[in-house]
Amino acid sequence: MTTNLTRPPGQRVPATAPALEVRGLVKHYPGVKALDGVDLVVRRNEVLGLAGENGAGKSTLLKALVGLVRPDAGEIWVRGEKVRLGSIADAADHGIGMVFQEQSLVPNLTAAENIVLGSEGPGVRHGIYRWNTMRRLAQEQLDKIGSHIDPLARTDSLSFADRQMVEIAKVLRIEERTSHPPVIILDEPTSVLESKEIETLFTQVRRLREFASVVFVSHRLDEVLDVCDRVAVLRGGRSVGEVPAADAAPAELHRMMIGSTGSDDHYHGAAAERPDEPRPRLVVRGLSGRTFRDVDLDVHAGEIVGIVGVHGSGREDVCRALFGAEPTTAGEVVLDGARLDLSGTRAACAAGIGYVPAERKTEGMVGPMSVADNMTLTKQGSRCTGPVVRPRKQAKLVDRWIERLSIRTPDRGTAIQRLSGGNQQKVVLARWLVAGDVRLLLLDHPTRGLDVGARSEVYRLLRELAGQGVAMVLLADSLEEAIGMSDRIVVMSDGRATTEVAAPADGKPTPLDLVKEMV
Amino acid sequence: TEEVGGGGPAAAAGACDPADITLVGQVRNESNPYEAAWLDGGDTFAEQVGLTQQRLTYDGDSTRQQEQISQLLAGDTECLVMNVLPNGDSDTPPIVEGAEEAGAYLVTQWNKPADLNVTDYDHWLSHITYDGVESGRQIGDALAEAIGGSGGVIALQGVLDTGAAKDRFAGFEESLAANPEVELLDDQTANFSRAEALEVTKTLLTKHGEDIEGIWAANDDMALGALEALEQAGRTDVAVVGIDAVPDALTAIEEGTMTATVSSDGPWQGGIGLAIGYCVATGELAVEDIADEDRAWFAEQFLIDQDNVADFVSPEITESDFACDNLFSRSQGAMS
Amino acid sequence: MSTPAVTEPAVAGPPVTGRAVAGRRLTSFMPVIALVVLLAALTVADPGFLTLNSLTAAARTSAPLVVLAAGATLVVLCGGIDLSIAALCSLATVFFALWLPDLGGLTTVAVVAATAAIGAAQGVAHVLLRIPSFIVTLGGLSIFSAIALVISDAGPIRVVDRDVTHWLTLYVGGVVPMAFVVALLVVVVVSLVLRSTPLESWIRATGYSESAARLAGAPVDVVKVAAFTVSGACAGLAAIMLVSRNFSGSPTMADNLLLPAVAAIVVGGTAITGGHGSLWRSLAGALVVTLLRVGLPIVGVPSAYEQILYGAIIVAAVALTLDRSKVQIIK
Amino acid sequence: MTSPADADLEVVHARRPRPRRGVSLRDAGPPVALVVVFGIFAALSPGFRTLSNVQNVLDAAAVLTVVTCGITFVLMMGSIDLSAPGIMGASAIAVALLVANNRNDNDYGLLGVVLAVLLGAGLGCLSGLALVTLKVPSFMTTLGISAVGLGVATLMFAGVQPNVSDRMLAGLAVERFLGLAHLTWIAFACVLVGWLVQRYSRLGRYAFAIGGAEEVLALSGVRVAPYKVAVFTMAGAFYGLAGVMVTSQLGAGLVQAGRGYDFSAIAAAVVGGTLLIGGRGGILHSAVGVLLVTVLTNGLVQVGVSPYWQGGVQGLIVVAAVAAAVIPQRRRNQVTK
Ligand SMILES: Nc1ncnc2c1ncn2[C@@H]1O[C@H](COP(=O)(O)OP(=O)(O)OP(=O)(O)O)[C@@H](O)[C@H]1O
Ligand SMILES: Nc1ncnc2c1ncn2[C@@H]1O[C@H](COP(=O)(O)OP(=O)(O)OP(=O)(O)O)[C@@H](O)[C@H]1O
Ligand SMILES: [Mg+2]
Ligand SMILES: [Mg+2]
Repeated sequence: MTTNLTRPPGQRVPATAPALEVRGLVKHYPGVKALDGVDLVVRRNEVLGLAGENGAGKSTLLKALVGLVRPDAGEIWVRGEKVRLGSIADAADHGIGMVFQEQSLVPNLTAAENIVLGSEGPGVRHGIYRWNTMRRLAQEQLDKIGSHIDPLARTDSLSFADRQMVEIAKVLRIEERTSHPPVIILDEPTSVLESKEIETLFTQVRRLREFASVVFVSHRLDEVLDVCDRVAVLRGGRSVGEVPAADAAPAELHRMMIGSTGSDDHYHGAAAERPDEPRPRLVVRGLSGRTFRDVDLDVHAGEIVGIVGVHGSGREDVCRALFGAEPTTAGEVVLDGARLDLSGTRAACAAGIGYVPAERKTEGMVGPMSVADNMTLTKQGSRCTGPVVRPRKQAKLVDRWIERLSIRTPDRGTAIQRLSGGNQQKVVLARWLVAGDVRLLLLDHPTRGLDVGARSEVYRLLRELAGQGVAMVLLADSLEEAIGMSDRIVVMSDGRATTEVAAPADGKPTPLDLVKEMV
Repeated sequence: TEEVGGGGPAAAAGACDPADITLVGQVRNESNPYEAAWLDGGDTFAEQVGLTQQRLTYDGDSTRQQEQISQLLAGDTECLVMNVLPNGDSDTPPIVEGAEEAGAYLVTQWNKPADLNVTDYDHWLSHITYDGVESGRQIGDALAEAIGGSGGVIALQGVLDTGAAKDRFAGFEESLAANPEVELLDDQTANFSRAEALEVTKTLLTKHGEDIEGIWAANDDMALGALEALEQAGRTDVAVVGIDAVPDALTAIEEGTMTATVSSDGPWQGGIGLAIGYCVATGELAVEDIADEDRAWFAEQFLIDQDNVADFVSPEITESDFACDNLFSRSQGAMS
Repeated sequence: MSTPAVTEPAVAGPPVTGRAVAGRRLTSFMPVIALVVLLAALTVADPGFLTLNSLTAAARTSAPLVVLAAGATLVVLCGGIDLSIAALCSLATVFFALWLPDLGGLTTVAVVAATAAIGAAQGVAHVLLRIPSFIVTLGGLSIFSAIALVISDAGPIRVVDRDVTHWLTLYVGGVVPMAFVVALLVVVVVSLVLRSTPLESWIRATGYSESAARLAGAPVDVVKVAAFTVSGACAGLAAIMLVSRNFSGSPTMADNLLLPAVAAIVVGGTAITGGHGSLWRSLAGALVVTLLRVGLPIVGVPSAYEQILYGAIIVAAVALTLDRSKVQIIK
Repeated sequence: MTSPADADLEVVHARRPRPRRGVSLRDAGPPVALVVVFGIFAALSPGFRTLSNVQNVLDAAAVLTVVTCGITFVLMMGSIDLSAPGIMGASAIAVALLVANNRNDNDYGLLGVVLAVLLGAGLGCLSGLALVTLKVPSFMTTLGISAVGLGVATLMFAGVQPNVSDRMLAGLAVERFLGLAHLTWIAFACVLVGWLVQRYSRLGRYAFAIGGAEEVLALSGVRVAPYKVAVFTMAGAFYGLAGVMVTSQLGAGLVQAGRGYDFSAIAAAVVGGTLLIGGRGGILHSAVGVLLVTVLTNGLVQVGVSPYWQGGVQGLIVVAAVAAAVIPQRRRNQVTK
């Protein structure tokens, strides 16, 4: 598949005006000033990184750029022209398209339909679908990003990462829709992708730069510096500066983001001292289910065991099975010497198991409910305020964790869906900690979407928990994270646990070692 | 807690100024010809005495009927006259007690539990009905005759939970006993509904096929539905009987597609109930003066077949029917 | 390697002020406003309508509907629907009439217990078999109707002994019907229990996002069964109110209350998709629906126009009461 | 600090579960249930397995099929539609008054039918408009429209039954082609049209998508409201047609022409596998559901189940059928509403 990388010269607008300019954008939400006079310039043919801690206002700013959020004040200029963006369609007509932080595909449509949705072009004539054309259009987009999925597969039958690729393929259609050089906005597109797919994406981003502008958001600062030409930093809804990517270091960016120094370091020293226990806390023998077979796993109290594997390795399902949320066909699980009932989530909760799901939006949180309610939704959570809720005690408890995890929320009564993604994740994590009696934590991508600071915070928290003897199974966001956080790493492939690699603080394996085992 | 006071004076000899009287007619709905004609009859009477009738409908919903009545009785009840078609037998007692307590004049028609005696009440003036057993038997006999005294028939029952449906079917069973050659092949309920009767009849026609020579329906609506099913099945040899003498049934009898029906005179029913109440409320008639056998009575009904159908095609209301001294002229005797 | 010195959270967020509290308050009072507006409109149409007697009668009339709607609200809050309430209520009137001669004063308790058990059975079927509540309760509807028809021999059963239900026909302070007081009690007690236990957040979580609730370890199944149980019990209680009013039990007595009860829930502003809503909203909704059912014909609206008005007004009422900030997608 | 890109030197290809495409096993439940129920009745009752009874079942399913065609699109969007009784009543009376009849001198023939269907479409459009402009849930707007339709029908009815004397309209129910009434062929045509709309038109696919994730459509720049209104309008047109069909069958316009069709149609659609939360199912699913329900009604009469019990047995079998269809696809943490 070849695509013309350059536009016909006639369509080029005089190169004086920037592709996109934002002046003094302000957006208030009840209790928060999400944007507080942001200025931003997106030049032509550049990849602009946007960095900022959770809740800094990145998503809000980007949503304003595609007409989803109506700013209270401020101006948006597109190619030297002041515009008013009332809707996504408006923005698309101006050549601005966006991949959202939370996935936004229609699950029961085919990938092809999702890709062309809203701009079907020749795929629909007079309201009638032309499936072949539509398939071809979608295939073109998928080819661009080198994805091999079947365009006519139903979206909900695709893996999370494949769906992300579909989203990217979809936003690339903006090329077809507008005659101007487009502006493509990617809000944390990589948080669920694997390195291979990230590399493909970056190739595309670089290709896009030839004729378009790209705004790229990620909490992986190394990544941002890698792909971007320039990085703008937001803090508390304000622009606090920008740096050329070429000569910046992650630490410097981090300092700009939070106003002090820190580092994006996964290697968190030696595991905390933990009581020597001869018997593992969790013993899994021969666990089999739909997507995994004969899995054996031991986790000691205070130990963090990482499971790594590619898509389809079945590691997510093992986690879910341990939590009773996925049926098993054979096998035995013993927690602290007692056989575990895997028939449902209640039994798992009662046994002291906690689970942080990967799909936060649909499985992790109850959007319209308050932060406090979300935090105390578990049996544990309710137990510590008693069979009769004691609102004061609940409030104190919740406030303590809001402070401890520095969750940015106007108050504990705010609906969790109003929080930024990272802060939502912290609430979900806090849910299992409020009661203080969790024995085993199953963490499926617990730092997805967290900023550097928050991530370090979570790492420290996990370490601390390990020190208190909590056993943990970690499906990490990246190999580095898995290596840095785990005491031991289990490699899964094709539904089987194939190898185990020790990862003591003083002898961490390299990512390469693991990749070799994974193939 | 205490009981709410209310209710009028115990004596029911009215002394209302005719102009103060409120006339209320309540039926299930205005979307069926029989009941619409009933309310029109009520209007005719009201006009006759220079008043208007308040038309209430409850859409065949017992609860709603009770709710309307209790709301009505919460208003001014001193000179309230109600001519009510209770939805089912069990709906009558609360209406009666409500009216008695509030001192409103009440006439009910069709449905009443057998053991509820009108004579026990002062404000429940009269209960009028047609003898369902009798009509069920009459059309049963007519059906037997139409099929030549022997053959298979099917029955379409009404809403199972109503006295009318049960009585009519009981009458049909009597008729079957008297005509041993007539065999009841099947009985199903079609809930007095034309559309349901159509479906049920279609199914029964395929089930029993040529064995069916006659269809007994507990009302004309169902009979008309059955006729439609027969037409769709291309059958012209089946005799159909119903009850109520709705205009379409009379037309069908005239045309010869239907065999017989039994009259019940909607417009008269709509007027007579109000008339009785009016006469008592104005004092022209005292409750004590109504004979016991006129407190709960069967109104006159006729078997209508091709021979006499012409007489019934346009029912006429005669003013004299509603005169205070002529109210009970159509009585066929007290309810047994 | 060293643990980085994690810095303090950058900005603690400015102190929160000026929330749109007033607006939020107003939307939560909308059901009451709708009720008052409707009452005013009826009074304008017929000045005789707004009398103490009339209001008392309306309150008495509304009691069974309030109870039915209150129970079903719990199921709706869980994201399901209970279509069996009316049929179950009819069945309960038959139970009551049949059992009264033998059980006497205990009948009330027995009937409520029986309907609660039946409700629970439906809940268990829904939860265990994973059949949508719509289907379970639609099946329940027809099964209960059939049972009621069979055990009552398809006819009403008179209740001669009125002592047992007499208390429901009394008036508190001479004006407030006892049945209505009981209905209020149901609403208040259930609301209080919900509010003071984790049940409320479990129910809401189940309604908003069942999978998230389950993965958070909330007892989703137990909560659902409980909701169906309460709904069943409420149907039983409503049945007793109907019997006290009609002096009989009948296999079809309450059947026509299904749509009004669900309408009451929706008119109150409870989201039919689950999660958002409350019992007192349903109380207000039931009163609105009752006023429409009895008020329109009584103030003299002809029956054809009555239906048209009824249709228009319930739509308008929901337009007023639904808090759209809580329910983003209106299906 | 290593970048993820450096870490991943090797290309990692995993075997992925094959994405689903086309017909899946989970759709098999209702058809299997239909076959089983049919088989049982055929075994129990000789009358049931006759050709004429099969014709009868198909004829009896005609009206419900058309209503269900309409409701399916609404359910696919995740909305609900209770307006069938009102719309059918209004169109039934309207058509009876527009074609040759005993009440007036109209004789518009086919045009009358078209006008009645348009009346249905108009009422359906109203409920859609109320949904998108007033933001009132469809449950309520359609319940309201149903009441409005009944009111309009009662007004037109005016106390006197309109009887149809139009040959064409009356003939639809009586005349047969290949053993089936013309109405049944109309129902087939509706299913076909519905299926084409569902599969090949933007309206149909968007209705499906709205049920799947309405907010995403909005995020993709699609204006959802017009499609919603269009779906309700189309549903209204189907109900209007169904009202005409009932009138043709009964030979008279009845206000109650549509009584009970709302719940029967929803039940049929759901039994066929359409989810009330939207985004699943379709016309063919619903057609299977309609057949299942109709076979049940017919079969229970054929095998002679007491009329008291029929409703109950039917309810039980519907629940059992759905349960049987659901069991193979039961998943942990599955959401059942
Ligand atoms: N719809 C909303 N209602 C109320 N507050 C909101 C809403 N959307 C965002 N906010 C608030 O605005 C602030 C900025 O949120 P935003 O989503 O833009 O952050 P972000 O920079 O994208 O963070 P993250 O990296 O975690 O995604 C947060 O404090 C958030 O709570
Ligand atoms: N004409 C067509 N050509 C190619 N693909 C099509 C065509 N029509 C539909 N599809 C796609 O093929 C698949 C089957 O379509 P359908 O709408 O029947 O889904 P389904 O599998 O039945 O879904 P569900 O199980 O939810 O009912 C879908 O993914 C659909 O998008
Ligand atoms: Mg964000
Ligand atoms: Mg399908």
